[in-house]
Amino acid sequence: MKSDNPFVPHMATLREAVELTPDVMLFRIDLDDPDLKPDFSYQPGQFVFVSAFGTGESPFGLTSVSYRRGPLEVAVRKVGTVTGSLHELEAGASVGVRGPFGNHFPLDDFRGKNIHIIGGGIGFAPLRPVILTILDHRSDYEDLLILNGARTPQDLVFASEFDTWAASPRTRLELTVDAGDKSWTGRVALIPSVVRELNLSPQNSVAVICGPPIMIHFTLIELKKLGFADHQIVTTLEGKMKCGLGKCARCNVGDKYVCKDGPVFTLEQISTLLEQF
Amino acid sequence: MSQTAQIRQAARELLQGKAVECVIGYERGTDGVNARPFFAYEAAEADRLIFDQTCTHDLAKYLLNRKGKSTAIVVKPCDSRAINLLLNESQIQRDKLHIIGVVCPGVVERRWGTPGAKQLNACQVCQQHTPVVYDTLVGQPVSEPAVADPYPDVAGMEAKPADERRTFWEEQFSRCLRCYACRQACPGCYCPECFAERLDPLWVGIRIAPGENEVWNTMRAFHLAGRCIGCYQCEQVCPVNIRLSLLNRKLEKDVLGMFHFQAGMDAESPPPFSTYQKDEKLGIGE
Amino acid sequence: MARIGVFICHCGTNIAGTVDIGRVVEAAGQMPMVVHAADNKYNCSEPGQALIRDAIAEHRLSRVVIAACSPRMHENTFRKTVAAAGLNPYLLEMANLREHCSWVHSDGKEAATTKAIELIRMAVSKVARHEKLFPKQVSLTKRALVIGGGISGIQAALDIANSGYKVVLVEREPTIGGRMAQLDKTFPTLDCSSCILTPKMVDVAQHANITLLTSAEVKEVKGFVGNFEVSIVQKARKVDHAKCTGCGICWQKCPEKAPSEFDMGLGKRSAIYIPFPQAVPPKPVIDTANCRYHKHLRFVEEKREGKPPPQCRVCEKLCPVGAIDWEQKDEVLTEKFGAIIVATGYKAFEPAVYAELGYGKHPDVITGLEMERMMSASGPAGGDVTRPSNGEHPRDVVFLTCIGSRDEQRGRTYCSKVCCMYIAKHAIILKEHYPDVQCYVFYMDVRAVSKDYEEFYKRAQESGAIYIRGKVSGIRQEDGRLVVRGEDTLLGEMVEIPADMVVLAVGMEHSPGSAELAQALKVSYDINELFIEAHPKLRPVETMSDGVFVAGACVGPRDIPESVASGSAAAAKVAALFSQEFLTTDPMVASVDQMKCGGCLLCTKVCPFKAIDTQVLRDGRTVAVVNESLCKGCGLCVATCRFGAANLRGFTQQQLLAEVTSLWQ
Amino acid sequence: MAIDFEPRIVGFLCNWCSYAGADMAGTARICYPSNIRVIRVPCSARIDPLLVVKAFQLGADGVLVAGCHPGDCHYTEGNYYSRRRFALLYPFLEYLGIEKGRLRLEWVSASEGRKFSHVVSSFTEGLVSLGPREKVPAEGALP
Amino acid sequence: MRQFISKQNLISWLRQQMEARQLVAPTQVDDLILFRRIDRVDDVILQFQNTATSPKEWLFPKTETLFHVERKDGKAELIPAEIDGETVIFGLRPCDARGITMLDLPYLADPADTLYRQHRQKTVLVGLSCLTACPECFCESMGSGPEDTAALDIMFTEVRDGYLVQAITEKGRSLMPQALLSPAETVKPPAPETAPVPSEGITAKMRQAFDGPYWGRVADRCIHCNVCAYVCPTCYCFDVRDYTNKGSVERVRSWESCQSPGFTKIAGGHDPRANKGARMRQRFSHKLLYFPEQFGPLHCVGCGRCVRACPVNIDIREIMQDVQRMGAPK
Repeated sequence: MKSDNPFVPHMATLREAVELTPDVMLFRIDLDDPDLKPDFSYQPGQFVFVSAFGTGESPFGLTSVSYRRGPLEVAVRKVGTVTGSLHELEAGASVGVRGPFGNHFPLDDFRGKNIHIIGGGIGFAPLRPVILTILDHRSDYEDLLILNGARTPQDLVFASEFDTWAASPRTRLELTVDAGDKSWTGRVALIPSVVRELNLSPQNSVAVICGPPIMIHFTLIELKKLGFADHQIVTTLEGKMKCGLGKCARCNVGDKYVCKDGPVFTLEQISTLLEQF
Repeated sequence: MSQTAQIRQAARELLQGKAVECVIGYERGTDGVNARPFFAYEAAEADRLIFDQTCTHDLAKYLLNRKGKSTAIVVKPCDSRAINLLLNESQIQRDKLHIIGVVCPGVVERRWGTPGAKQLNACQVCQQHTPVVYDTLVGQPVSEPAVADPYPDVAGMEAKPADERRTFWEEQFSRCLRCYACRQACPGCYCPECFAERLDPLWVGIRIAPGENEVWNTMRAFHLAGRCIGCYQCEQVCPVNIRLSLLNRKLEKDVLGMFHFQAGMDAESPPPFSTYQKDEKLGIGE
Repeated sequence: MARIGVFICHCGTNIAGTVDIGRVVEAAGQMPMVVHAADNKYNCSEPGQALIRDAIAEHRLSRVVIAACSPRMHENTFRKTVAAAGLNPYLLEMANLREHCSWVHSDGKEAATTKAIELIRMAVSKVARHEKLFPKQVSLTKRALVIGGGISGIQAALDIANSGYKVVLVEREPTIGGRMAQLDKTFPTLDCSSCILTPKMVDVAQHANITLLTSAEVKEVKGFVGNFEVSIVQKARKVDHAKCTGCGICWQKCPEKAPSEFDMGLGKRSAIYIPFPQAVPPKPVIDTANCRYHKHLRFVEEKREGKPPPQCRVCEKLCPVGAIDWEQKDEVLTEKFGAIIVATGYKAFEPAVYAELGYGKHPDVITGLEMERMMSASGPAGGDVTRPSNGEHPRDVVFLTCIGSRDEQRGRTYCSKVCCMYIAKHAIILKEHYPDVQCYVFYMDVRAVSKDYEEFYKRAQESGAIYIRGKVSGIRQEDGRLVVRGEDTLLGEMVEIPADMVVLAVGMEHSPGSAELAQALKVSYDINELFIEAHPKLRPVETMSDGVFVAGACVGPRDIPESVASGSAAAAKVAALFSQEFLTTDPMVASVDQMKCGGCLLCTKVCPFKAIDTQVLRDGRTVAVVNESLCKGCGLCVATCRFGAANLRGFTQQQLLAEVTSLWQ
Repeated sequence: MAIDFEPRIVGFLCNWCSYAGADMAGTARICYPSNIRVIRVPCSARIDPLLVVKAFQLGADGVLVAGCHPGDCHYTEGNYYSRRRFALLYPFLEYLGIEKGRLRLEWVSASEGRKFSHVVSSFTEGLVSLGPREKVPAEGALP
Repeated sequence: MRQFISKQNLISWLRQQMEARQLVAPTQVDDLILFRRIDRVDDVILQFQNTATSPKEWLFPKTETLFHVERKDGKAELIPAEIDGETVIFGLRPCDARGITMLDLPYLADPADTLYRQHRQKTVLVGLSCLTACPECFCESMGSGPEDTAALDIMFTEVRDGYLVQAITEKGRSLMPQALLSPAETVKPPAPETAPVPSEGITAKMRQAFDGPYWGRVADRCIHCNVCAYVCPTCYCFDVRDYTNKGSVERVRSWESCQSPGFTKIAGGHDPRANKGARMRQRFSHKLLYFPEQFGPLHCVGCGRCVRACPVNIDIREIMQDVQRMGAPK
């Protein structure tokens, strides 16, 4: 049934649930309404609310890109009741989708620049559409650096795509973990120190960061030291959300709503916010 | 010297001597009639402190926000029991605390803008007019009156037939907005996550409706069994006047009757659910 | 992703005869998350189990409900079944369709079927919230600590050592041997106590697996079963036992004498001494309270007026190996143990509270233990029983029983068990030694309940001892003798018996410091400061604190055979514990969510197993933390925890709530 | 009162005594009414009063809590604590209008199959005569 | 044109309304006066200052189903909730009616909150102007006043033996049968004056006062009881979760308050606004800064309920005075 009630989600079906890490699942979701699909376009950085009926709904950044016309993809880490219920679902299950909401990464502004993608843990997931967009339109952008970090090697998301990314032209993939294991031969370091070590150049560059608050905090410090200006740093803010419409007055940081004005902000914008999170 | 003057003097000395960072007491509120809580951080602020029969708040609740910080606090006898409760439950440190105990003749129901005329129900049957724990005592200890029936309200409710009681509580609980003001005001409510807000297990559903409200109110009271110190804060803050004291006092009465225990009279006695007597007769399972 | 399989057992006709299995299978198949529901003639049979294993594979089941008999019957069977199919064994739940349904509702097929479906629904709801659980393996130190070197501790230490494990035996006195070493003869066989005890003491000293620490006490106990860390205070002896050869010159030449504790003050010993000739280790200690040199040192130190006493130091001068070490201090040793046996024994009741009996006032009123020392051939009197007042042999000896026992007012409520028998022994031996002695025994009841005890008591009577049933109301001195006044309740009249000696059959009491030790060990003790065993009948040498065992009279009055038996029993328990490579802990135990813990610490107070400790987090909060090795999974902490921080694996709040909720779905 | 009223009883039974006692009733084929739904817990001390309150909210007509006899607790003292907890909850629920007779605490040992059956029978009878609980509507109309 | 209705006719009119639709009006509940559904006209209270809680719950219920989830053949289907039946709310004080315009701003802004819109469309708002001012009221400083007719369909003003009637909207006029009315002969009584509060320029001042120790000091005594938000006619925060009962699932929205301890805590435990002062500031910033910047008016109508209800006397009037006095930050 169609409804103009903005709280009533679109019905959708879970096509596939793929285990990305021991506690992160990638859900591929098809909207049920065939008429809706052509209009359902979205940009990297936007998010949707996904409903697990019986528990509730939570917002998740989309990890797919709209122009590929595939199913909607979200990466869900099991942290609470909604994510717990979603993890219990089997392919074929009914879910609800509301959205897309929020602003997006300013990919137009990224054209012709070197892009540094820095993501930690599940925070790397919403950066994937940025990577895909750049790789699919490779000539529009200069060098691409992808830095993906996690607590352990098992916690690195999208590991199956690393080879493809690393083999792409003018693309460098760096992986790091907080704690390695027997099979891990790569870096064991925290993301901020990797940023320092890689000595990223601010020249004609933007840095796109997403991850846990503490990681963002220290990575920003390193980037500033390397000479990145506030407008060259793009990140996302997280806030508890209930509506996605700027109505429930919950996700605001000062006078800005994360759900409407965000979640993507440049550091320049963040520094003008009234509240500091 | 009036109680207000004594409190001011004690507070001034404590703040001047840097014995404490802060004195929690009462000052006059914006209606010019009622008291409101006041945190004095400097000796100069001591003169804002007051004490009179409008000082209804149980300030002990604020100590939960000042863990580890040296604090002086003005307490009435019932509030002093809250301090013992919190000490017993390892929530606060006695050595960080300077307790200014006030001998209390009873306080009045809070009414905005006009001096309250009616003493709180609890005060009418109060048997503790001198604080049970203090460092500075303000006022002269009084001999405690013998109260023949400290629980007339509870007895009245008990005497009603079951269906009448049920109807009464159904109506009361149906009013509940689940704003949780009762919890927020209670010195004994300090769970890091209240069971009512827990999502897993989900004890109380999101609907603000009688069935869910009943679970909330029943278990809120039961979690205070043997712990409620009778400060009446819950009932006073309830925006829809639910008779929460009738719940708490029923449990208080039964705890006293069954286990001979009153919460907060000292900081050491084991609370009723943390001890037992092997051969006690409790009228159940016998 | 929960893919639940439900297997409904016919149990022949046991279930199928009453419950409509077809309907149950159909209903189960409709339940949420159930992807497979099937019935089985006998789930527990090997073919039945094979069907379950196959279905788990075929339907990729992630959780299993077995609807069959009581889980008390077959839960373990089916855990193994699902484990064999590659599932975590704890992802199983049973619905009890037999004991709780078909067998008790055979009169109503319809109702039984409805109930069976609901029981399965509850199990399905619960199993959906099961989590994988893993028993933990904890390494263990295969080394035992025995506290107390009496006969019980000696026996335990020897048995453990003989099983091939290392033992440390801690005794607070300078020698092991305990109370038994003080006894003359033992009832009912009358063999000489030290003759049977001292060889065992020597065995202890010589056993390669036993480390003996005398003059030592347990101070602090940390850790838990398999991994205790115990601090032991080795008290300063002022004699270097590594050098000392036990030649005896020092204690023979020491000029200062003091009452001998071992002889109950009846004899004297020197200030540097061994408690008795057969002491183990046979090396002396200096009693600094009485040592002349120490008196001198104290005099100087306290800057007292007058002339200081002489610095004797005779022992030091005479010691051929230079073993005297005035600088020796108390030392704390911290050692790791896997198990602890408490065998701290008893002390004799102090009879002074019975003022009417005049103990301490009339020299000829003595205790049973004093009589033992008097009778002992190696005792201060060489076995010659004489009246302390005048050194003459007594003619009339009166024994009073139940001194300190069976007396709620002034003594202990319990019967001390051994007094009746040692009095009989005294009476028999006295009569043998001194045929003209007349023994009288005032008694309440004669309790002679072990093998050969009744006969032994008869023998005492036959030897001429006169048993008078009744209590004594007073003893007075008259013409250099004692007159014992009491009531003969059988005759119903007052009697007065003139006596040369009165022996008080004092009972047994906890040894001093029992409560402190119990607290350190986290073992419960009763109002009499006696240790409480885990179960009085079925687990008599275990305690509620895992890895801590009890032997001998620290649990309650015991005679020598019982003490020896319990020592061996405790040793067997330790050996069984040590025979494992690892300790495997049951995963169905409690846990505390530190984020939710408000730190009221009530759980730490109520836990019957003292399995909850506290921990200070980095943010400064103090929270409860469960020691999984000690937790027994009762769940008391869960109901106690208002915060909802404590939970019990296998019976979580979520699981139980799901069961309740499923009834109204 | 409707004759065919079938009360719904939630029974929390401790594993070591009362659950075993219920098993014993089964083994001995002692019939009792089928109204009880048993939830196994390790010890009566495990039972959070919240579970009982929740059962009543959902619509239980009666709740039975059964454990080892005092002194017989498998965990030595759990049931002493549950006795206190339920001794207090019992009059409190009555005060809230949940009649006496809807919550029962019983001590049933592993050998007392007959007692268990008797407890369930008499409890069920008592609930039948009390009739269905007038449930607090979960939905709740607006005031 | 003002008309007159006798008290008797007003009662009959209320009875007609009660029979035709749901009538909500102030009524006595124990010692409180609350807006409740009226089953007996006699229960309607005509003489009162104002109700303990605001009438917003009749348009923005404290708990409301957004949609039901029906399961068919393993597939879920959503049945959106609809508001059926009309309601008349009688006895709204002008400030509370003004409060409804505050709810309108976020909820009717595109995309409109459908349920709220339905409530709004199916509800007739009947006001009762104030003849005396509550001591804690400051409506006139907040753009309302004793005779403010914002959001109202009909306004009654009590005079001798009856009421002056002012049908403001078409909806109101259609509901007011002329037969019950007569021309007004009595003059309108003078409106009471309310105590002034310095609201002028408060938004700019709030921005200046944002940082600094002030909010922490005020928050010291705040117990985060949420009562202010629950009695407020303009607060509109809510929580949304699914509610399962006896197997049926629905998505439910219930009131919540920005002062509640877990309001901004996200799954995983992080709470960006865990600080008491920041939480306190959020309430007043929303009322006096964010809302006016987003929608225009201050988010307060000066009804004074929070002033009266706050157990620790956190008084928005005092806060506005303090903020006005505060200089620009360093």
